[in-house]
This record gives sequence, C-alpha cells and structure tokens, in this order.
Amino acid sequence: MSSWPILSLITFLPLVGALFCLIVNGPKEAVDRNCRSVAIVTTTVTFLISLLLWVRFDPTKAGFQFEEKVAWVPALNIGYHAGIDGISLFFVLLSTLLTPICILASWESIKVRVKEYMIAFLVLETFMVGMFCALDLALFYVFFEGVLIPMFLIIGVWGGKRRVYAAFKFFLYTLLGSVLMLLAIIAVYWQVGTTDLPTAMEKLNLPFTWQCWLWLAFFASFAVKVPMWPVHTWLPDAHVEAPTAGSVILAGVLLKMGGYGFLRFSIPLFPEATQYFAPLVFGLSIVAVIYTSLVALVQEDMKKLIAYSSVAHMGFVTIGAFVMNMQGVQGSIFQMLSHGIVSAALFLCVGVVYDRMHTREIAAYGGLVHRMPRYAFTFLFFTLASVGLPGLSGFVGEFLVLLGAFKVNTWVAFLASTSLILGAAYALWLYRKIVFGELTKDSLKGILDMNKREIAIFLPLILLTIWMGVYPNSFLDPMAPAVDKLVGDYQAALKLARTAALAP
Amino acid sequence: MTIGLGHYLTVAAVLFTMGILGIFLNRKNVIVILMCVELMLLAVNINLVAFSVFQGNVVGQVFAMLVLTVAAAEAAIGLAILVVYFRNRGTIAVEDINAMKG
Amino acid sequence: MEALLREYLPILIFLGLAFGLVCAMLGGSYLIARQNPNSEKLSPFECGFAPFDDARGQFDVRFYLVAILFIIFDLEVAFLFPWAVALGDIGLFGFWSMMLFLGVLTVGFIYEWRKGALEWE
Amino acid sequence: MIVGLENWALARPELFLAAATALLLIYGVVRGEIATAFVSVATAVALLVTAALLFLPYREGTAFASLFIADRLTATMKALVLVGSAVAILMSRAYFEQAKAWRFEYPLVVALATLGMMLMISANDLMALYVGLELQSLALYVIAAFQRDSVRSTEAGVKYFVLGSVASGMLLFGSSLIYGFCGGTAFVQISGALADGRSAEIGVIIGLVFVVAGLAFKVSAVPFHMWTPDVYEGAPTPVTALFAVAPKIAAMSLLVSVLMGPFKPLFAQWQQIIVVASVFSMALGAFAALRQQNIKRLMAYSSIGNVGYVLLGVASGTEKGIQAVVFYLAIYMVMTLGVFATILMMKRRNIMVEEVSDLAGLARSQPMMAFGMLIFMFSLAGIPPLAGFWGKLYIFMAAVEAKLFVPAGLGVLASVVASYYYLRIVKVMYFDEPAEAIDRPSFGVNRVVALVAAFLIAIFSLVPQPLSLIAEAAAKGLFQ
Amino acid sequence: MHTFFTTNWLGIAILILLQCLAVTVPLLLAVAYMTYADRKIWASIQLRRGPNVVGPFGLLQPMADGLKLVLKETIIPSSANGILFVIAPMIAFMTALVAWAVVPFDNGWVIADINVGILYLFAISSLGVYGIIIAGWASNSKYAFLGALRSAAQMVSYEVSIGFVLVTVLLCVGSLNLSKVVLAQSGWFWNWFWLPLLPMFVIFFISALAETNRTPFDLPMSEAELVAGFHTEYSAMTFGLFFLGEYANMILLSALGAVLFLGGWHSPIPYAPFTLVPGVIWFALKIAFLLFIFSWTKGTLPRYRYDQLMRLGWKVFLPVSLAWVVLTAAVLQFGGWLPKP
Repeated sequence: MSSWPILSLITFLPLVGALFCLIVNGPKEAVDRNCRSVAIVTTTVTFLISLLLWVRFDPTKAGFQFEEKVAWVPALNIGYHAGIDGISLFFVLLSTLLTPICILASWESIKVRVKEYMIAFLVLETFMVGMFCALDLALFYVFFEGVLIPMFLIIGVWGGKRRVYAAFKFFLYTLLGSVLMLLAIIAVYWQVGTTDLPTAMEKLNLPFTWQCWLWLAFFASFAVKVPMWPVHTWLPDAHVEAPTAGSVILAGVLLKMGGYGFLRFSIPLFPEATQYFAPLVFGLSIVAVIYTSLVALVQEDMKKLIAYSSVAHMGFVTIGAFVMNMQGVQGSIFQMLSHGIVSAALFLCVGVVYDRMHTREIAAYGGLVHRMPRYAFTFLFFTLASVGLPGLSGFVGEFLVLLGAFKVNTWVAFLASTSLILGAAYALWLYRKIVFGELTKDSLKGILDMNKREIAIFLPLILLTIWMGVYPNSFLDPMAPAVDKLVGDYQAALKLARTAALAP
Repeated sequence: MTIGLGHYLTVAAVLFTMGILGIFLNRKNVIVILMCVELMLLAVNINLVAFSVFQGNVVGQVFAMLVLTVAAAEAAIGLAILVVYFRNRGTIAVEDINAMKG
Repeated sequence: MEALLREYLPILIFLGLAFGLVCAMLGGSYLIARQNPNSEKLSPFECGFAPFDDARGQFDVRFYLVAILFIIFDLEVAFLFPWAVALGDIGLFGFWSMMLFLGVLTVGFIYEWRKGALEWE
Repeated sequence: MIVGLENWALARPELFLAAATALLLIYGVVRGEIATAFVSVATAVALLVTAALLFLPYREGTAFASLFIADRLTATMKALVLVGSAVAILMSRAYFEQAKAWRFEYPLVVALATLGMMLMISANDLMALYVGLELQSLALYVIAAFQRDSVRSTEAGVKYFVLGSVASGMLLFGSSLIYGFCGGTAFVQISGALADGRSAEIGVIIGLVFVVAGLAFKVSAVPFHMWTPDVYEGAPTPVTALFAVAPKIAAMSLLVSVLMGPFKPLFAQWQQIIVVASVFSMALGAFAALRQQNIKRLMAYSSIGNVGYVLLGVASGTEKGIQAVVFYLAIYMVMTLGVFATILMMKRRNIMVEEVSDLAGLARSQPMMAFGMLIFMFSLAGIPPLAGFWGKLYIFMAAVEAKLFVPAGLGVLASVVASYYYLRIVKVMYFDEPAEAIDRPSFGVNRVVALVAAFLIAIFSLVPQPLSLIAEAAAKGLFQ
Repeated sequence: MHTFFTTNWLGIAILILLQCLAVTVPLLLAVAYMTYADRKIWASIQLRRGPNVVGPFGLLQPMADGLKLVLKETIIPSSANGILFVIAPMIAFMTALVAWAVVPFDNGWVIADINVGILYLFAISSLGVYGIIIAGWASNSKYAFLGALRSAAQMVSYEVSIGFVLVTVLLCVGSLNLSKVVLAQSGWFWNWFWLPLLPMFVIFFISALAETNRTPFDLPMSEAELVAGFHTEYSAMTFGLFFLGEYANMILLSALGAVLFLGGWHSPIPYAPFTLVPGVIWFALKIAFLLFIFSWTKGTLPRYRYDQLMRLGWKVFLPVSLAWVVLTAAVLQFGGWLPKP
C-alpha cells in the first residue's frame, strides 16, 4: 500500500498541466511552443509515475490496491474512492502511455489553437485515468461522461470536413447510452444506500428482473462505447473526422472503457443477468465480427477501414468477457490492451501519410514502399500485429478468447474465428493498395519518409507489441488473481442463486 | 327559496369563467382583457365574502380587502404598461401584439 | 341575514323611489314638450363648425395619471377607515403598523412630487 | 413596551430592505438621474446586507399572527434570491446605459420585487402568500417594460402582465375555495382541516388545482409556460437575467412550502399534477429549444426545462427531494447568471447582439469568454463533472428514492435531447468559422460575474459538499 | 295598525317609502329655493336686486325655471350614445338623492341607521363621478368629453382629501355610524369637531366646493374654455337633472359638514332655551349656514386656474390632511383619549 495518493497524483497531474496551459499567455508562437512543452512534460511525467504503479503493484493480490477513500458528497453517500486491481492496472498504463504519444503525434499536425488542443488532451487524460481508477459508481460515471467533453471538442474543432456531424453523433450516442447507466447507478444507490463499488458488490442483492433491467441499462452505455453492433455507427464517423491523435485515443483507450465497464460493473454486480444475457452478447458480437469485417473490405477511406476493424476486434473482447472463464476474460483484457496499442499505431500510420498528403483515400496512394521504406516496415508490422500473427500481441488475445469461447460454445468460437481470415483479407488488402505497387501518382513522388519524431513515436509501440507477443505473462500474471476472483465470485453467485431458486 | 352558499359560489364560478373566457376568446382590445381580470378578482371576492359570512369568521373579508387593494394596484400598473406600449406601437389591439413569435 | 336586510331595505326603497322620480321627470318632460328634432339640431356642438374628427381622441396623459394616483390613495383610505375605527382596540402595535404604512405612502408621495407627477403645467 | 416587538425582530431583514429601498428612493428622486450609479450600487449592497441579516443573527419562528414564518429553508432561499437580485442589478448598468434607460428606479423596483419574493418565501398564510406574490409580480411587470421606448420590451411587459394577472386570479380563486372549505387561510389551519378529512371534498381539490396552476405559472412550468419565451426575449437582457433567477427561485420555494405545508395531506393528489407538469416541462424545454435562434429565447426554454427537473424533486415529496431542489436551484442560479453575464458582454461594433449565430467563432476572437460559456453550457446540459450534473443527480436520486422511476427515466432522456442545443452553442462558438468578431469586452461587472460564476461552477464541480450541506440544513427546516 | 308597520314586510316598506318621501320632497323644495337664495345673495353682493318678477319677491322664479326646463325639447345628439346619454344625468341625480338615506336629522331621525354610514356616504358621493364621465363620453363631443375629464379629475383629486378628513373624524369617534358621530359631539359648541379639527374642517369645506364644481372651482363649466363642460350637449330635463343633482349634492355636503364638524342636531349651547328647539331645526340652520358660505364664496372669489386647482388638491390638502391624520392619531393614542368601544 502506498502511503501517498499515487492514483490521485496520476489522475490530476494532467489537470495541473491543463491549468498551466490555461494561464499561458503571450504571442501566438510562444504560447504554442510553451503549451506543447507543458503538455509533453506533464504527460511524460505522468507516464513515468504510473510506471511506479506497476513496479509497486503486488501481483499476488486479487483485491484493490493503492486505495484512496475520501467522503465527497456525504449527503448522497458518494465518495472519492480510487483503487486499482490487476484488471485496471494496465488500462491506466495504456492511457498514460498513449497520451504522450498522441501529443507527440500532433506536434506538427496541429497548427491552430494549440493551446486549447493541449488543454483538451490533458483534461482527457485526467478523465481517462480517473475512470479506470474509480471505485465509486458516481465517480466512475463522472469520469466516464466527462471524457465526452474534451473528445467532442477535439473532433469538432480539429477534425475533418464533416467534423460537426461526427462530433454530435459521437456525443449524443454516447450520452444517450450513459444516461441510462446513470439511472441504473441511481437504482443501485437506492438499493444499497451508497455508490461505493466494493460495498455495492457485497451488499447488492437484487431480484432477477431488476438485475435484468439494470444490466440492460449498463449494457446500453457500455455497448455504445465498445461499440457493439448495431450501435457502432458513430465510430467510423468519429474516427474518420477526428484528428490523428483523436483517433488514436479513441481507438486506444475510449473503446476500452466499454469493455472495462463490462468487467468491472455489469458482471460482478449482476451475475445472473449476465448469464441470462450472455447469448445475446455472443450473438451481437458474432454479427459485429463478421459483418463489420465484410464492411471493412469495401471501404475506400483508410481510417474508416481501420475503424471497422476496431469494431470487429472489439467483438472478440465482448465474447471473451462474457464467456466468463479464466482464458476468456484474460484474453479479452489482453485483446483490449493489444488493440489499444496496435490500432492506435495503425491510426498513427495513417496520420503519417495524411500529414503529408492530406487525404485518406486509399485510391490516392500506392507504391509508397519506394519512397518510404521505414514507413512501409512500420505499417507492415502493425498490420500483421492486427491480423494476429503469432509472436505479436494480437495473437495472444485472440487465441485466449477463442480458447475460452471454445469451452463454452463451439459455434461461437467457430464463427468468431472466421473473422481471423476476413481480418487478414482486409488488412493485407489495405496494405497492398497503399504500400506496394508502382509509384505512379505524381503527387506521391516527393513524399518523405518518417522523420525522427515519428520514429520516436512508433519505436516504443513496436517494442511493446513484440514484448506482449513474446512474453505475455508479464501482463497476464498480474491480472490473474483479479480475474480469478472475478470468475470465482461470478460462479459462486450463480450457484447461490441456483440453490436459492431450488429451495422451496 | 333561500339563497345559500351554493348560489354565491355558483355566481362566483360563473363570473370567474366568464373572466377567463373573455381573456382567451377576446381578440379585440387589451383593455377588455384588463376588465376580464378584474372580473375574475371580483368573482374571488364574492367567494371570499360569501364564505366569510357563512362561516362567521372575518378572515375572508380581510382577504377580500387585500384583494381589492392589490387589484387596484394591478390595474394601475397594467394601464401604465399599456400606455407605454401604445406610445410605441400606436395600437393596443390584441392581434397586433406580435413583435415576438415563438 | 334578516337584520342586515332590515337595515339596508330603506336604502333599496329609497333607490327605487329615486329611480321612479327620475323616470317620471324625464318621461314627463319628454311627453309634455314638443319634440321636433332635425339633423342640425342633433349634431354635436363645435363652435358652429361641423365636427372635425372623432371626439374621443387622445387626451392629456395627466388625466390618466390623476386617475391612477386617485386609485392608490383612495385605497390607502380604505385601509385607514377600519384602522381608525378600531384603533382603540389594537393598541400600539396597530398604531405603529399604520404609521409604517403611512410612511411608505409618504415615500411614494415624495417620489411622485419630485418626479413631477403632481405638476399640471 | 411596544407590543409585538418580537414580530418586527423576526422580519428584520425585510424591514431593513424596505427601509433601505425607501431611503434610496428618496435620495434618488432628490438628486435626480446623476444618483443612478450610486443608487444602483447601494441597492445591491443593501440586498447583500439583507442577506447577511438573515443569518446574523439567525432567528426562526413565526410572526404576525403566524402570517410569516422564518426557518432554515426560507433563510436559504431568501439568501439565494437576494444574491441573485443583487448580481442582476450590478449586471445591468452597461446595457441600460446603452439603451438610454439607465435610471435609478430600476434597482429600486428590483429591490421591491425582491422584497415581495422574501415575503412569498416566508408566507405562512394564503393572504401573506398572495400579497407577497403580487408585490413581486407587479414590480416585475414594470421592469419587464422598463425600456419604455422599445416595442419589444413594452410588449413583453404587456404579455407578462396579462398572463401574470390571469395566473394570480387563478391562484386567488383557488385560495378562496381552500379558505372556504378549510375554514381558514393560515397554513396550519388548512393542513389541520385537511388532515381531519376535509381532503375528500371536491371544492378542496378544485382549489388545490387552481392554486397549483397559479404557482406553476409563476415558475413557468408546462402547461403554463407560454409567456416565458416572449417575455424573456422581449425584456431587456439584465431583466431577463433577473427573471431567470430570482423570481423562479422564490416561486419554487413558495411552491415547496405550499405543497409540503398546508397541502401535505393531499400529497397523493398533487404529486400526480406535479409529476405531469415536471415531465412535460422537461420535454418541452428540451424539444422547443432545439430550433431557437435567439439566446434569450433559448434560455427561456432552458429555464422551463430546468424547472421540470426541480419539480421532479418537489414531486418526490421527501426530505431528500427538497434538498435536491435547494441544491439544484443554487447551481442553476450560478449557471444562469454566468450565461447572462456573458450575453451582456456580447457587443459588436458597440451594439448588443443576442442571436446564437452571433457567437460564431467566439472561441477564436474571445477565447476566455467562449471558455466560460462552454463551462456554463456543459454544466446546464448536466454533463459531469460540471456542477449541473450534481444537481441533476441529486434530483434523480431523490426521484428514484420516491419511486418515481418513469419520470426519472423520461427526465434523463430529456436531458440528452436538451444537451443537443447546449452543444449547439458550443459548436457555434468553437467549430464554426468566425463571424464578424465580437468586441473585446471591457473590464466590468459582467466580466467579473461571468468569471466568478465559472469559478464557482468549477468549485462546485470538484467540491459539491458545502452546497449539499447547506441544502441538507435548509431542507431540515421544513421537516422539523 | 301599529304592528302592521313594524312587523309586516309590506307595512315596513310603506313606512319607509313615506319616510323617503318626507326627505325627498323638502329636499327638492330646498334645492329649488337654494337656487333662488343663491341668486339673491349674489345679487346682494353685487348690489343688484336679483329675481323679483315672478311672484312676490320673485319667490316663484325657481318654479318658472323648472317649468321651462320641463317644457323644452329633449335633444339627444345623433352621434351620442343614446342610452348612456340618458343614464348619466339619472345617475347624477339619484346618487345625490339616495345619499340622504343615512343622514341623521335628529336623534333617531334617520331612514337607514346603518353602522357604516360614513362609508356609504363616501361611496355614494364617489359614484357621482360616473354620472359625469358617462355624460362626457356618451355625448361624443369634444367639449363635453374634455369637460368631463377635467371635472372627474378635479372631483377625485379632492375626494382623497375628504377621505383623510373623514378618517380624522373617525379617529375621534371610533364608529362609522353617523348618529354616533353626532353623539360624540354633544355639549358646548366648542366641543364640536370644527374646533379641534379646524384645519380639517377648512379642508373639508374647500374640498366640498371642488366636489360640487362650485366657484372658485367651477372650471368644468367655465363658459369660455369648454362651453359648458360635460353637460354641453344636454338640454331640457336631462340638463335639469344635472342641475338638480348638483344642488342636492351641495346640500348633502353641507349636511355632512354639519354632521361631522358642527355637531349635527345639537344645539350650540346645551342649556334650556336652546335645547328646547328641535334638533332638526338646528340641523337645518347649520346646513343653511354652510350653504350661505357656498354662495358667499361664489359671489366673492375669482375662479382658479386648472393647474392651481390641482396643485391645491394634491400638494397642499393631501399632505396636510395626511399629516393631520398622523397627528390626530398620535395625540389620541398617547394622550389616552382614544374612544373605547
């Protein structure tokens, strides 16, 4: 246990940076420069501090660590309760890692209103980290929804042509889902008299119908966020219109909020409903996996293609989460982490060429390998990781999920695995179209390869991907006790319910 | 036939309804609306005094007195606002009060 | 009810009497006198001219102001009447309450005076 | 020994305000128009001093033969109203100076209206209620039409007056029936009579409906909201700011004290009415605002929507519900004042503008102003972590505890719709290409108000606890 | 027989009707001879002889005047609002008449001894304004309209002062019943309220002049400016009713003045020879005295300008009477002289 509030520090340090940026004033160039520096320094420091979490994390414990608890709104019994376990640890790290990378990625591509941009990103980081640390339903909700504000601005201000439409769609879809969750949270509060998560887990004992309603309310929120078919339509729009870094964060972290939410809230709070609705989730996930893969095949926009592939990958995540066995859940988490890095990197790859050519049309590219060998390699690397090449991170997650799913339902596993083939098809097709072939287009003749800053961005991601692929245990081990507890509690609850139902 | 509380209340209710209808059906002149408002208040006063007499407590009459006073102040202010409006618009016909539409 | 009616009955009867009297006077005159109207005789008086325009045109806003001031002050009087009658019963609290009320009235009066609401020319 | 001295002591804040207003009126009229600035500031100070007098020392009890009641709830509500009015007065100078309507009567009429509101809040008898309400309403009619050479302002005055007096009439008719069937006008008498089984009489129910309708009008709840958009749009902007804050809080407080006081035994009956009004207010506030182009009009619909949320708290009829009402109103006041302070800063080539499209590109030309507005808008939309969210959460929690599941559900859905038009303002400010730039706001009261409001919102967002404690204490006043 | 008039409704009604007639007939006579007296007094002041042709000393002159009015053609202007045009003078006359229902002529000699007599009088005399306003409006003539407005404005301005005057008297009496007002003034003539409330008495009298549109406040019918004020268009008996009403009002206000300030039916000296004279006589004498001052004023004073008139009403009488209300109340309150019920 840490004696100092390390989680709060990580959470609010970016906010301090944002305040710094807010008070920066002067000529435009100086403001831009200073804000960039403040942002990168703050996020890097945050990342370094967050590494401490990993170092000091006790991988043998299943419960929450680094807990902080302060009364916040006593009248409503809402507390500021933060803490992490094996599940959330890596999400926190993922957030803190990706933010400085995003800042770096937008170092030059963002030229207007840099100050606001940096503030938005810093605030966003606070919300993301806070959300993964929150152990109070209301607190979680605050961070969960709070993310919308900076993201709305990032898409709307620095986005592409249809940015306004995309921003609104993103915002309203997500908000509509989350307010239902808010109602569910209030209902939980009404039942147990507090919004504290551990207390709620302990005390909450709802009749089955109630569980189902509340589960659906939570589901509405998380399904939109994941996103699951058929409420995924905001995602391609948001991805396409967002600036590169926005897409990165969106794909890397924001989508994980849904999957994380399932694991953290839906499953432990409503085990019976989870079991009841699991087939529904499987069905939707399968549809997502297959349908969106097919849709991805016909995309003409690079970002859109990757966006659809994200939906497909997240389908794996939901399958994994709801098979509720050790492999499935671990695979699900691992898949989220892997996808967080790989898809983020893919978006960055798109960003690299977009910064140069200002178009994302697949047809506008071709033969980049001749001018940009380093880029070609990087892109290939992440494409393969995304497809699930053994030895890279994507493989581990998908494999574990399929393994878990196989134990529960063969058909689910079988159908899900078809997406591996489809995924390979569209990813490689995209790669071939862009990188290979003759360099015929005049506009591409003068294109430059990646510079040092860009390499600096990709290098850690490449290393991480290899690490995760080669030695996944360094990630799987710390999360094992927590996952074990999750699965165990779930099974115990179901057993209890069954005996209660059998009892006269 | 003795005149009971019910009769007073009925008269008051009828007057009140006339006042309300006058306000919402009248399409001519705002002054008529003002008079309808006064009619409503008078209906209330009939109620109050009738109740007061039949219950034998004086509260209703005190209340009626307050209502009278306030009604006078209300009429004064209403007329003042109308005068100011008339100076701006040159009309106080109800259908002309339409500078803002929702 | 009975006693109240007994008290006010004379007034009602007096009113009827007055009405009858008035009608008799008007009607009598109308019947006795020779009625011979013509259009010139029936046109309103305007110094020998034909009337120019609507007689009910705009008039000085000060008349209106007087009316409003009257309403306000007359109603204060309406409160003073019961107070004056009952002052013996309600004691100092009642006395000071009304003084406060009159004080407010005076403030309003001073305001009107200074604003020129009482000036005619 | 003056009999009844203790009565005066309890009403000391009101007496002070009345005396201060009277003195300032005389001072103003003696000195003429040059005294306007002084009178304006002095009135605001007097209002704040009055607010201080509520608590220094704090007294509670009933006075004037129980016409008047003072407790924690009334004191809190009065403090809110007083602060709101004081700020609204301070905010008005620039606008009225430009409109050539900068006269010393304005702050004083506002002070009188505030006095009326204080009486409303403290009313413990139908008569006191009526007189307070009318004092407030009459003063407000006047200030709606205060810019007397403007067609829109005077028209707002006419509309407000006509519909307002209809509402008073209905309230009064209801009161007369209540008086008749309960045998008294004092709140205790009424609740006593109702508890004794008078509640079944049809006259009582009709009276209740009329009283509630009249009050619903004053808080501009659906279906008695029709005056709100026109009056908000037409009235001078500082007046609109006042309308959106002080009278609304006062009327809401009155509604609470009437429903939770004398009509407590009829809870089952009025709860239905309030729930329906609440749901429709939330819905109408959300949908009708979507296509508004005028910010003031938009804020009118926004306020209707907000009233819907507050009414949901009222409808729950629990201590928590009342806490939520107080909490929500306090936050609502800060947000609204902030928004209006920002609107009052919007000038282009020295002319006030008030269309949504005038905000285009504000984030580029006046980033601080846009940022403040952004905070207010997200807060009004109830997006966490901003303070507006806490208000809504409080309300919904109270509603769910009172088992008002369906209204609460509809409420959150309405809040999603409503968030669309708040977002639209953000969109116009941040995403759209700049229109002709808004003038750089000069340093003035409005800027301070907007800054303080934004700052308070930030504080309440992070630390809502003090406010919730205040709300808790206030609600206790009603449930002792 | 006796019981018929005290218990049977019809009997009671007949009795009351007779009482009313007993008031009305002398009143109409008084009005008639008031016009005669008026003209005689002015004539004397102006060293003329006044009416002296019709009958001995011109005593039949009022009858002749009345007859002339009756025989004239009743003209209702074509643009006028016919019904209202006729109703207006009826209101004017009727209000002046029915107000007498509550005036006590002697101890117990009152048609309706209601306990809010003063309020009743105040209310009825306020109604008189309606007659004038309606007349001006119904005539549909500029002169009549403006005249009516001026008249009405003048009357209401002074009515406020009269209200305050009444309040001072009420403070001293503690009742709204006119008989009680008189009873409160028993004793020597310096016990009457004219002395302790002298300023109020003066204000009352002057306001009464204004209320009845008498000189020096006869602006509404100032011949040169507005022809004949609100009754420009009136002729024959419609005019006659206004005329009668005005004089009846004058007598009424004199009677009210006598009741409020001059001790009503009391004799000035509460001892033998004086007390033997019936109260009615004293009352009539007091009324006559006040009426004489009315005429005297008319013969002596020039006419006020309208602005002067309004200023006097609002800026002098109103504050003075208000202050006197406060003063009276304070003296009674702290002197311990408040009338106990």
